[in-house]
Amino acid sequence: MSHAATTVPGHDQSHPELGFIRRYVFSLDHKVIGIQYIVTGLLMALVGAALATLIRLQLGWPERTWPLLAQLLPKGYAGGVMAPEFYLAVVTMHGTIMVFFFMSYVLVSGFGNYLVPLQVGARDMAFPLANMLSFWIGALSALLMIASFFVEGGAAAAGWTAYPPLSAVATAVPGSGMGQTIWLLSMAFFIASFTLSGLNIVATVFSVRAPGMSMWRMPLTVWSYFIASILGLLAFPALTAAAVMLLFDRHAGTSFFLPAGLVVGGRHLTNSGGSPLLWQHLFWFLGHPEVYVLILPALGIACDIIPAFTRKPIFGYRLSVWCLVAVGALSMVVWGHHMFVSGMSPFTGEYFSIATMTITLPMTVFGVNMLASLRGGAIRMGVPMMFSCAVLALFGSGGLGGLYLGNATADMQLTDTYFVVGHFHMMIGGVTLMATFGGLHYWFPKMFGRMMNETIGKAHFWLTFTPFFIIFFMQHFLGIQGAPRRYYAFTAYDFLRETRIQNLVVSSCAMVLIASQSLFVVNFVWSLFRGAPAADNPWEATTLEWTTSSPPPHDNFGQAELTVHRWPYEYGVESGDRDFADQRVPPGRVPVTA
Amino acid sequence: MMPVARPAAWDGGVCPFAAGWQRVLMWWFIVGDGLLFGAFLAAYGYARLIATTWPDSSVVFSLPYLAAMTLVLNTSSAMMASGVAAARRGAWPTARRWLLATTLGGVLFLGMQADEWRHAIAAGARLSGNPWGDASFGAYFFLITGFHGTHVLLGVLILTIATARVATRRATPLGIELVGLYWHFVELVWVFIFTLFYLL
Amino acid sequence: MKGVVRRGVTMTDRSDRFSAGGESVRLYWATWAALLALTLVMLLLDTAPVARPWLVAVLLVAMLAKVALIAGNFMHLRHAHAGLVWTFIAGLLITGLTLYVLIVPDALRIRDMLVNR
Amino acid sequence: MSTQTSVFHSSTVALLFAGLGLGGAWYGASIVMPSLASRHGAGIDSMLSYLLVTTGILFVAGYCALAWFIWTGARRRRIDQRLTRRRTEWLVSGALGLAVGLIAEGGVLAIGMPVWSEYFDATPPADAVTVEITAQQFLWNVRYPGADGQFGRNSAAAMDDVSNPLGLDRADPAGRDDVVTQNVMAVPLGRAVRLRLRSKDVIHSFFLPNFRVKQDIVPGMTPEVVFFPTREGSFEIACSELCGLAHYRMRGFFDVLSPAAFDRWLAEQATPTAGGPR
Repeated sequence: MSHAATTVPGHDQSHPELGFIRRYVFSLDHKVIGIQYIVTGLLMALVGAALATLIRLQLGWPERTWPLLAQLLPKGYAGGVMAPEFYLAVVTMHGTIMVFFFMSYVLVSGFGNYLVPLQVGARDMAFPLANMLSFWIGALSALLMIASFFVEGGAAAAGWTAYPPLSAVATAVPGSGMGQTIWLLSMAFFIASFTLSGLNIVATVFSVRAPGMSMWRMPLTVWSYFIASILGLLAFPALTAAAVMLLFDRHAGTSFFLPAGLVVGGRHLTNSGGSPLLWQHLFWFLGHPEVYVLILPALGIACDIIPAFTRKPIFGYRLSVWCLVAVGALSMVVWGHHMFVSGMSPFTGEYFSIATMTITLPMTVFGVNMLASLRGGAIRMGVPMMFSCAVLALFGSGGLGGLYLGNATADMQLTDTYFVVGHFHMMIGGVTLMATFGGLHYWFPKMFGRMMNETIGKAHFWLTFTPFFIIFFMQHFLGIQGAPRRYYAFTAYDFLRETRIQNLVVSSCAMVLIASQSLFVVNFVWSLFRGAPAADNPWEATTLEWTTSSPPPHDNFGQAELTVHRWPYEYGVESGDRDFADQRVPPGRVPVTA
Repeated sequence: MMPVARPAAWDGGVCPFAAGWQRVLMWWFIVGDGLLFGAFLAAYGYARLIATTWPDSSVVFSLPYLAAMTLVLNTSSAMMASGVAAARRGAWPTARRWLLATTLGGVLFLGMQADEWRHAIAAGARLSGNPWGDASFGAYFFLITGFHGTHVLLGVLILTIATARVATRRATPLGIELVGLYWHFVELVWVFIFTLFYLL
Repeated sequence: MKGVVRRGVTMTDRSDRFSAGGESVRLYWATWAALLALTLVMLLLDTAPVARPWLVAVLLVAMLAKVALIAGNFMHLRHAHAGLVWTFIAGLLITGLTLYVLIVPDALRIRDMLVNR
Repeated sequence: MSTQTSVFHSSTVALLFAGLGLGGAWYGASIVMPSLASRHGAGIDSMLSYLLVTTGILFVAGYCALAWFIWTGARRRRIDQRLTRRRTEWLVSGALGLAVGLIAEGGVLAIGMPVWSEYFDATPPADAVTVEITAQQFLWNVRYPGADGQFGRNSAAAMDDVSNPLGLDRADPAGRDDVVTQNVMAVPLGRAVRLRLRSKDVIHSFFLPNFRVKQDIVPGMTPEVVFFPTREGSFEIACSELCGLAHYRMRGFFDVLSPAAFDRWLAEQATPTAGGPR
């Protein structure tokens, strides 16, 4: 039987003469969909970064007026001064866009789509049509989210956590009108899109692996996507349920999240019987696993990059996989640590504190394995490796910060302060951002057949990682000084007067960080057209995607038979003039070590 | 459309849950969708614990009527199982009859649920309040049964399509089995709603 | 295919293993009867003068029995690989129960606050 | 081969990580918390000190190890084959994982939980000063029960932002001597403070940085907080849960006075318009 007939259903690669639209717009090819996700996510990141600029301008220079911004954004900057409601909308949308529409799109859906089929040796995802739907529903949800800036009252302003009653009562804050409704609808689309893509990844890992690709021969990247997808599938339904209930509260007169006796802005509400605490539980039941959905793929990507640049097998592969599994399981039962001072039962507070600390064990083991993978290696400090080291560094410092917040006693002082902001930016901001840049530099040759520029890449690393670290490391200590988050200005309080200089430093570093991203944009676009042509395996790596051409053909591996013979980290072996053996090298030529 | 048989060479050689990926996927969907109901029911339990008084739903709603609704759904589910067995045997005419009966059962259930809603609304129940006590009672009643009813409606549509495909000989045993899994899942959810909302 | 079969888990689909003959149809209708009986028992108990804790316990056990009957017989989970059974039990039942159990203390605390206001 | 990079370049990256690790620790050690003014706060501070010291050591050690591995790795042509055996893997990472796990879990159990229990399970002493705080967008309504020690009845239905923000029932004799202020509260030194917290509209969070007191006020809930001030002074109240436009300046004042000064202050508040806002 010819291989032309062995394709995934609904995906006919025997017709390469597909038109432009079928090929690049409504494509069923997982590689195109992955790149579409990545590009969409990067564009959303620009929006998120622009919003971050506005936030930092306000916090760094609270007394300045901005005539230019007043012309650009007449509503938000009437008279050149940022309006508090605009600030809240900006903070809310910055969080939402960065978490769901940048990190989730680029790192989980984007790289996940691109890498999982290639790395398990499949021709495509298990459900190409669902995959395409997933992207277009996702794109719709991103557009909808952006559109909410332009409705009456502006975008949602209740924070990315959308705590009711602020998000449930239209009069509580300007963005709680149409903006909040669109936010909820957009999230519903996002969840639909993510569920389709998650089911697809699970199915692909289950069903279309190449012969010989046993579970214990999958790269850590695939493992991390697999576990992250399962987590997403288990956790998202709670947010879907909560979003439906919040929509009912807002538009159908129910009181799922509204207790009796509310008087908002002098108006007496007739609701009774609900509790805002219920929303917090349902939200964080998703929210906490969601951060692992983002961070596990970042760690997986770093774990695949590091061996290629140390020329040494990853340290503790099986142990790391078990750590991912353990972290995934534990992440489902610790969500209450976001709510220690919410008035929750002190008894469950103790439980959540102890359970959260338990995550330390697998996460430390995983981190130590990553660190030990560097030890004794022959390191080539290419750009992907630089960013992977940054992943490791931020993962370490962010993880140590987690010890403060998971601990109920310390959290009493630190929750809702800048310590939290610093912590989660290190983790789901930094670890993921560094992995995104590392991954883009690493797989760019595979995606587009050209290398990215090393020199610009190195400059970009220095101007990204250094300010990033300074900003969010300092924010931890702003939190220790008691600075609450989501403040429009720190000018109203005496005890925050000392933070003035720190905010100035943070804002200045933020400007450097954001400005330096233009280096990346230039590098990306320039390399796309002018970059040096890439070899099939420029990094001398072992996983399956490097055994095909750059960029891979429509069916990924051409007509060739594909059989996997070994684990994905066969480095440091004698193989002719090479020091590695890719997963397709038969055991006769190079002994199989794992 | 169920895919045609593919050479095992591209199937990874191993099949983790020994169930074929379509079945595994269906189960994952069931788990995810089931958790949606799980969240609604957990929220309902939460609201009920907060409330100092809660109406006794077995007094508000007629228990014999509820028993009849359960019987209809239950019978429909058993007929679906029989239809799947017939499809597996290749006895397509039998399968078609069972599927048709299943669909009718679903329609009957929907009609009964609509009637129950009509009665509740006539008695003054609204999303924002109800004559029997705590406002959450009515809200959760409409939310949970409405969501379940939507699933039944979706199931009826899927069953109709499946029946038509059986009639035109385009169905596969696996396809019918997946439809069956969904339909049994709808009954499974009803078991939870029946116990946790109507009886407890 | 050599060298890729691990722990006896191969491409054979276990759910094909059970017979699809008349016997299984009899099983389905026996299941139907059992479900019906359980439903009636639950309804009768609900109207009978049973102490509330006992009522709750018995109803929950009966509910789980019905779930087991449907998932096991109608949905063929009885014949499935342990992994699939655990997908169902851990993924749906335990996850759902975890959500509920961990929010219960808060609900009780809120009620205490309302009562002692 | 595009992956060949210079030793110099790798060394600068190593130095960057070492520099950030050491510089971070130096910066962190220079930061002080708001000065402490409560009894249970000492426990929270010791929890934080414990964490700052242990994680500080781990942080510096981790960054230096990272820098060292990069520094030496960049100078190596062939990898060190001894470091790829499975036995060592489980031992090294397992032991370090356990150690950090013990630091974390041990800290919670040994230092954290006693403070947590002291704070949440505290039965208020009989002589505690009871104060009711009702948060609304964007101010703190403060109510003292007055001489009879009883709060008068109030209801949400009677709340009116202009004339009666707390919805007080003027007919209730227990409420005649209630003292109501806005954004300003005082307590006497030497007695425990028992705060009853309520919210009229959205979630607020009552935050006293110096007292290590932070409690969200979720509408529909009436959490209580008991703590013991340890020194006189004037302190600030902040809202630490996003509550709307003026969240950032929902500022209040919390004064710890000598018992005599407190009695004088309370009497002053009571005289002008008893039962009404200042």
